Amino acid sequence: MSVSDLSALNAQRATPGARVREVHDSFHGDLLEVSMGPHHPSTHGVFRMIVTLDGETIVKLKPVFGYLHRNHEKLGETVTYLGSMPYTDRLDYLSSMTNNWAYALAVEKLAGQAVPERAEYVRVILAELTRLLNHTCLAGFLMQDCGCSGTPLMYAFREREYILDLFESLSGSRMMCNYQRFGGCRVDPSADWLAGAQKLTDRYGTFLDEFETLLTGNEIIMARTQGVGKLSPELAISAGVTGPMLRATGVNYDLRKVDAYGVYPRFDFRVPLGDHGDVYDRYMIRVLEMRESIKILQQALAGLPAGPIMDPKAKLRSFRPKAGEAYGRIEGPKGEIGFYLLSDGSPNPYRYRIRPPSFINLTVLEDMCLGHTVADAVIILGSVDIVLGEVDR
Amino acid sequence: MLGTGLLQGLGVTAKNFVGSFHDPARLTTIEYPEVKTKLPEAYRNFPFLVTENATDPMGTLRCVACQICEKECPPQCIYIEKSKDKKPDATGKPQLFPAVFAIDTSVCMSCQICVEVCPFEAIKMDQVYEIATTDRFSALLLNREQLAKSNAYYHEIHPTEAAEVDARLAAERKAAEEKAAAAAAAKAAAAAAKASPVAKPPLTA
Amino acid sequence: MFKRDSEDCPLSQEVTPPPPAVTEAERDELRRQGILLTSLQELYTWGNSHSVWPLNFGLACCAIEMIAASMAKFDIARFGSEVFRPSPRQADLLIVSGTVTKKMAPQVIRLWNQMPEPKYCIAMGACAISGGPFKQGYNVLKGIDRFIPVDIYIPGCPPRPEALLHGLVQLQKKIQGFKLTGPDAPRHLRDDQPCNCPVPEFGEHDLEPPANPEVWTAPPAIVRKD
Amino acid sequence: MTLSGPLTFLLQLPLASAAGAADAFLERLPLVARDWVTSWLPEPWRWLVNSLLSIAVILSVFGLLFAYVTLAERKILGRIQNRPGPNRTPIPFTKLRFFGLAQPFADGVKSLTKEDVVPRGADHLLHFLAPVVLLAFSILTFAVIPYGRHLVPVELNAGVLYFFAAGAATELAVFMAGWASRNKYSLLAAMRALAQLISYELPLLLAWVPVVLVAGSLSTTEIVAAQAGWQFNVIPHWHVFTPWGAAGFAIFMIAALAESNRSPFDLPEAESELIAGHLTEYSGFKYALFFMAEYFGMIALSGMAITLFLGGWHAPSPYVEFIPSYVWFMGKLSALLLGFIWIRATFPRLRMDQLTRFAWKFLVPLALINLGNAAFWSLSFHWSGPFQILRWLISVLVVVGPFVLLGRKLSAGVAPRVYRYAV
Amino acid sequence: MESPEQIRDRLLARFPGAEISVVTNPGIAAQHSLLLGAAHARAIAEFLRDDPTLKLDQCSNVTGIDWPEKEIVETKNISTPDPANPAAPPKVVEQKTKRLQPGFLEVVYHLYSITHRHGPVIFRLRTGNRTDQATVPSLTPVWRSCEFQEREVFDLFGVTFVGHPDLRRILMWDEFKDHPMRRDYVEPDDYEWEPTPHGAVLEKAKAHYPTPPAPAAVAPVKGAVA
Repeated sequence: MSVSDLSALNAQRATPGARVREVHDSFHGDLLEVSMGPHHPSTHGVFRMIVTLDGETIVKLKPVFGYLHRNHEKLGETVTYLGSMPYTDRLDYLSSMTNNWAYALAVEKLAGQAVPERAEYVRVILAELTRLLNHTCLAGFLMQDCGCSGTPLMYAFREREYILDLFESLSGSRMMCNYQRFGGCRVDPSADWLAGAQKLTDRYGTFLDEFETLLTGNEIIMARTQGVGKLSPELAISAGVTGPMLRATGVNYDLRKVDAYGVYPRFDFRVPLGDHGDVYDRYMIRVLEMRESIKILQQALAGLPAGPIMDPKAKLRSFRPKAGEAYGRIEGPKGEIGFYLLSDGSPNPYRYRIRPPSFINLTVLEDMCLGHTVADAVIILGSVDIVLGEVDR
Repeated sequence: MLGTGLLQGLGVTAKNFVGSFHDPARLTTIEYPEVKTKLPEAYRNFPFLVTENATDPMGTLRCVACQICEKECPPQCIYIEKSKDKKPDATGKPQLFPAVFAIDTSVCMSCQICVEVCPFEAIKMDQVYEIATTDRFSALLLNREQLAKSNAYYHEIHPTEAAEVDARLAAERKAAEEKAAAAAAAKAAAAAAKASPVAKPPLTA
Repeated sequence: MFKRDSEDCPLSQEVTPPPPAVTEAERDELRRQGILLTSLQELYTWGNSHSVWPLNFGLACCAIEMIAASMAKFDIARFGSEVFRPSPRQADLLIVSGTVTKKMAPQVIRLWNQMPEPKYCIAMGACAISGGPFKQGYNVLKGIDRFIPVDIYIPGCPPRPEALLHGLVQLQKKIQGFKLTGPDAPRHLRDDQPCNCPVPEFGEHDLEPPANPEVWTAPPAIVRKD
Repeated sequence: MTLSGPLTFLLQLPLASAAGAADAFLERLPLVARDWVTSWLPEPWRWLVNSLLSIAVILSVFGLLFAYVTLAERKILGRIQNRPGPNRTPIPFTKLRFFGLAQPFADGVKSLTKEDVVPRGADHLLHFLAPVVLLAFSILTFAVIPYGRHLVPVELNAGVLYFFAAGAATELAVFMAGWASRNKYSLLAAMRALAQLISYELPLLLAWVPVVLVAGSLSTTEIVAAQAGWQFNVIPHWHVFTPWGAAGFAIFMIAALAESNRSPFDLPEAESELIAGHLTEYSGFKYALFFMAEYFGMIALSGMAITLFLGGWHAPSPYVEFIPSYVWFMGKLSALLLGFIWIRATFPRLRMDQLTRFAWKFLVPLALINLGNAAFWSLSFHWSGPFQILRWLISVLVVVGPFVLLGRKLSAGVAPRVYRYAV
Repeated sequence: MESPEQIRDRLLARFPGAEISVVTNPGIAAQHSLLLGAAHARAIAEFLRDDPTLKLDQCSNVTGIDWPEKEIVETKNISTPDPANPAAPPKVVEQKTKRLQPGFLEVVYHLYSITHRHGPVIFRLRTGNRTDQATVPSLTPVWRSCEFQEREVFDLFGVTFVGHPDLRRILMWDEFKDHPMRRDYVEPDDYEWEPTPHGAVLEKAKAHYPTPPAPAAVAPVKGAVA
């Protein structure tokens, strides 16, 4: 590929995004095509980008997917509704609780299943813990991409272990919780567990303070991330970007407020918004969201009502919803995670579709990376917060 | 001023470095092979079959080979063959038992759905995780003999849950006994009634 | 049919003769040399077993637990293995941590071929062993051992980080049992064992070929009735 | 050859320690040991054996230091990250763990026995030469550093110049490695390395010119000698305790971080961007050589920083002078290496353009101003009384003023942000 | 928000002659959808996006659904009055008609409005059949978020999106020929050692091992792959 192809390349680009400076002189040589991934230390798994470079500046970036395409949707058609629940754990394997919830919500919509109040509260507690976990780990991974020698990631994983201990003692598994059921949750959290959650919630702010001292004010991180990978709100909306990435561009759209699912309307929390839509904003929005999550957790733990955890009418075996379709979505840590289910009245769904937030957020990856360097592409990808299990499904 | 953020960062790492020598919250490592994490009661890894009695594991399996778990298992890693004959279970009722019960742990996803759907409390989750092996085929396919573990072991790993299960089973057993006793009494009464010429003949032959 | 990836270590296509059996005389000779050889052997296995550098390579869910194993709570560094090398050229251990899809399999095999001997492979988690819960998927490889030799299998979905550490200890034990000569020698010290695995090609419906018969042998079939 | 030589030496030992600090027994111990060994040999061979012995000692001491710096790095990094680091590797043939002190040797044995892979398309000769050249030049720099009062391997008039000339040659080796590997990542890394090393060569050189200006010599021993003595028996006369010296030391250390490819300037081997950079295609012992050379470079630059700014082997206080000078040198060296490790554990990496901008727009102007500052300092050496205070004030101002102004310019547009909330 | 019927009526007024109908959802969720004809789909999509009261600026989800052709057996009771005896009750004949419902592929779009915070509005596009007319107009120029999702539907279902800027396979490799999410997709037979077979896998197992080998006499099968 030669330099003169650049203008053609820019012309081809269908959507408005960053355009690359066109140079037509003999000083700039040929373009270099580098395949980053599927084995690359900072593609967060097996993602692959084919990057065309002018020097170190990216003039073209094509993501290649499918290296972790595990056929979730096909398998979802061959197992029962209940059988798909453990598979949802393995979608976004950092936040299995919210995947569970999104799937349970879609099935409950499909079958008209009611959920007891206590279960709704427990779901909120677990979803917010998951949000803490996911955002903390993301900040660690992002800093790893920035070139920290593991220290922020270690601190993030130290805290992750505390949250995982909670998940494990409640659901029995560290990552693959398989905890929520249609019409409630599987086990009732004990008083000890709730005390543990309370202790963690009280302590988490202190950890965040220390974490932010290490990272947020760091001049190198600010220099690396501010003004890098800018995303305009118009493009973000058109490209279906959701979650913290959308809010970093300044669009006020949080499904917890918009859809008001579960018992979220009962809690008092704010939605942080960014103004620049760059990597730093995406990182900071997540940090600020964690602080709001702590507030939600405090309120949910204080207001947890007594009562059953499962709807007594809920069926576990031989669950056959009426024919019809339903789309249910929640605000996962990475964005809008939705499930589209089409039932033909049999025990297995006729069509089981996952709306993966990080896959759709990647639509704008090229637009964000153009004109930046390889080093920036790595942190832009990091700031999108992808988990390949969900991107490729 | 330029550099203050960097110095603060150095302060945080220094605090952790010094803290690792005196503060257990800053040295969180578990020296694994010597020290082991205390597993929570709920922890699950692979399923096992509960037997009433450790001395005769095959004779006292709770499993009646109803094959519900086999059907519900999402990755289809359970294989059961029913026995031809019946054996008396704990209540003395003749039941089928699994002639073959195999779980392929190289496929199992530890989802616990088999435990949830089992109506007989016969399959439970084990907590053994040190099972790395050099042999994929025979070592990872668990058969009936390898899967059977005693109820005492179940009590050891999941004490609260096992106590609940035992209480429930005892209640069911009691109810069944009472029902049986009632049925026997009714039968006796019916027999007595049959004996008396005045009474109507019983409806059931 | 096979695409040769690298000629660093050419794959002997012709049938290689089995290693010559050690004669009694040679055995005696070995015994006489014993002390030097065994101490050399012990030094070699000591160095190799306590400096296992894994490849910084994660595939799926298990990769997170692999990362967790290298983090503060479990700290794989205690075993000298926290040096996760990003380049396969400097790595000793390939931890196949997660589902290997058919699209990914050629790259994994390529990575394996790019690693210098002596190298080891751990199949971590159900998916890497057999395809696990995704076994019936159309894009999922039924176990990485169809293409590359695996030293240790760690079942679990995902295995706890301790289970990975346990697997690593097992691997260290295996390395410590290596002999430098004779039929018990590890793969890279023998001529009859391929050190490069052919990379399959993408076919119209499946990988071609779907398994490497030099590496993978199915056990006797278990035939079920019903 | 008779036995008399060694014996007389041994008899002289207690007498030697009776003299001043310069002749203390421990201070002279390395010399004594060397002379004891060479006294067994005929006269004409002595100079050769003498130099061979110095080489052997330097290589073994610094080889061992390299091994334990890697272990210390892993352990300190671990401690900073709330974990103990390598601690289980036993001593060979035993089961004694001994805090994992054998770990670097296990890595060494492993690296030695590892297969050496040369990619098919690589330039075989250059691929082989690169680590050798790098290591050779790194070792050459050890020749002129004064390790102790009597321990200078080679006395050169222009020792400092020699040091930096030899050090600059390592850039070539890094480029050779990147070019010869025939790998796109390696090539990108080689380009980065060249740009980075050349950019930082300038502030590195400009940072030590004031020292030469003030000390009036290019010889390392004389620079160390110029830093002898204490103000009021408390503050040593080290260059770092002057305003220009402190600034020069800071610039020197930052440039040294970049020259030795350490975080936050480890762009050529940026793991998260370029796999392993120019090392991507190196395996086995060649990789170990690279690794070794980089640590040697780091140690040598720290040694030079000690010589130039931290008073060389001088003790910090007259009351602890009884501790031999080479111990002080090693102590200072360890402290600087600890700093390298600490910085690595904390900071993320800069981007290429920021890295060069930092060198050209921040460090180079600061170093140039600092040169003027040093000139002023040496011209005003006779100021006394209140003028002494004025001298300090001016000098500090000349350091701090440009730092603040240039720093503000450098970090323009980069600041913490305030976020709004939607309720 | 307007109901699908209201939207349909407005659309019909705006685009006379367009094929628009409401597909009712019999389920409890009652998320009804609009079925659009291919001819006006692009214009309608733009209208939905730009209409000030709807302002459906986010296309959240694009789903493919495969409806293979199926045989529908309709039972009709035809009462024929007896011509001979008109007074008698008419003779009821049960007539079964077999009808082959043609198969088609369907693409479902879920739209939301971020500006007005409402949704979802669901609409469907259908292809003519499942083979040569498997095309629908691409809506990527309207909503950027359709770009990868439409590629995914193309890859897995084989729906060709006319007007898509970069229609390539996205999840499977380029050489792959099948469309695995279609309901009649047959996986390549890469049966291996299956100790716990069920259903289709059991059939495969039987096909691979028609006669159960005697456990003792069985030799390791080299790479039991088709």
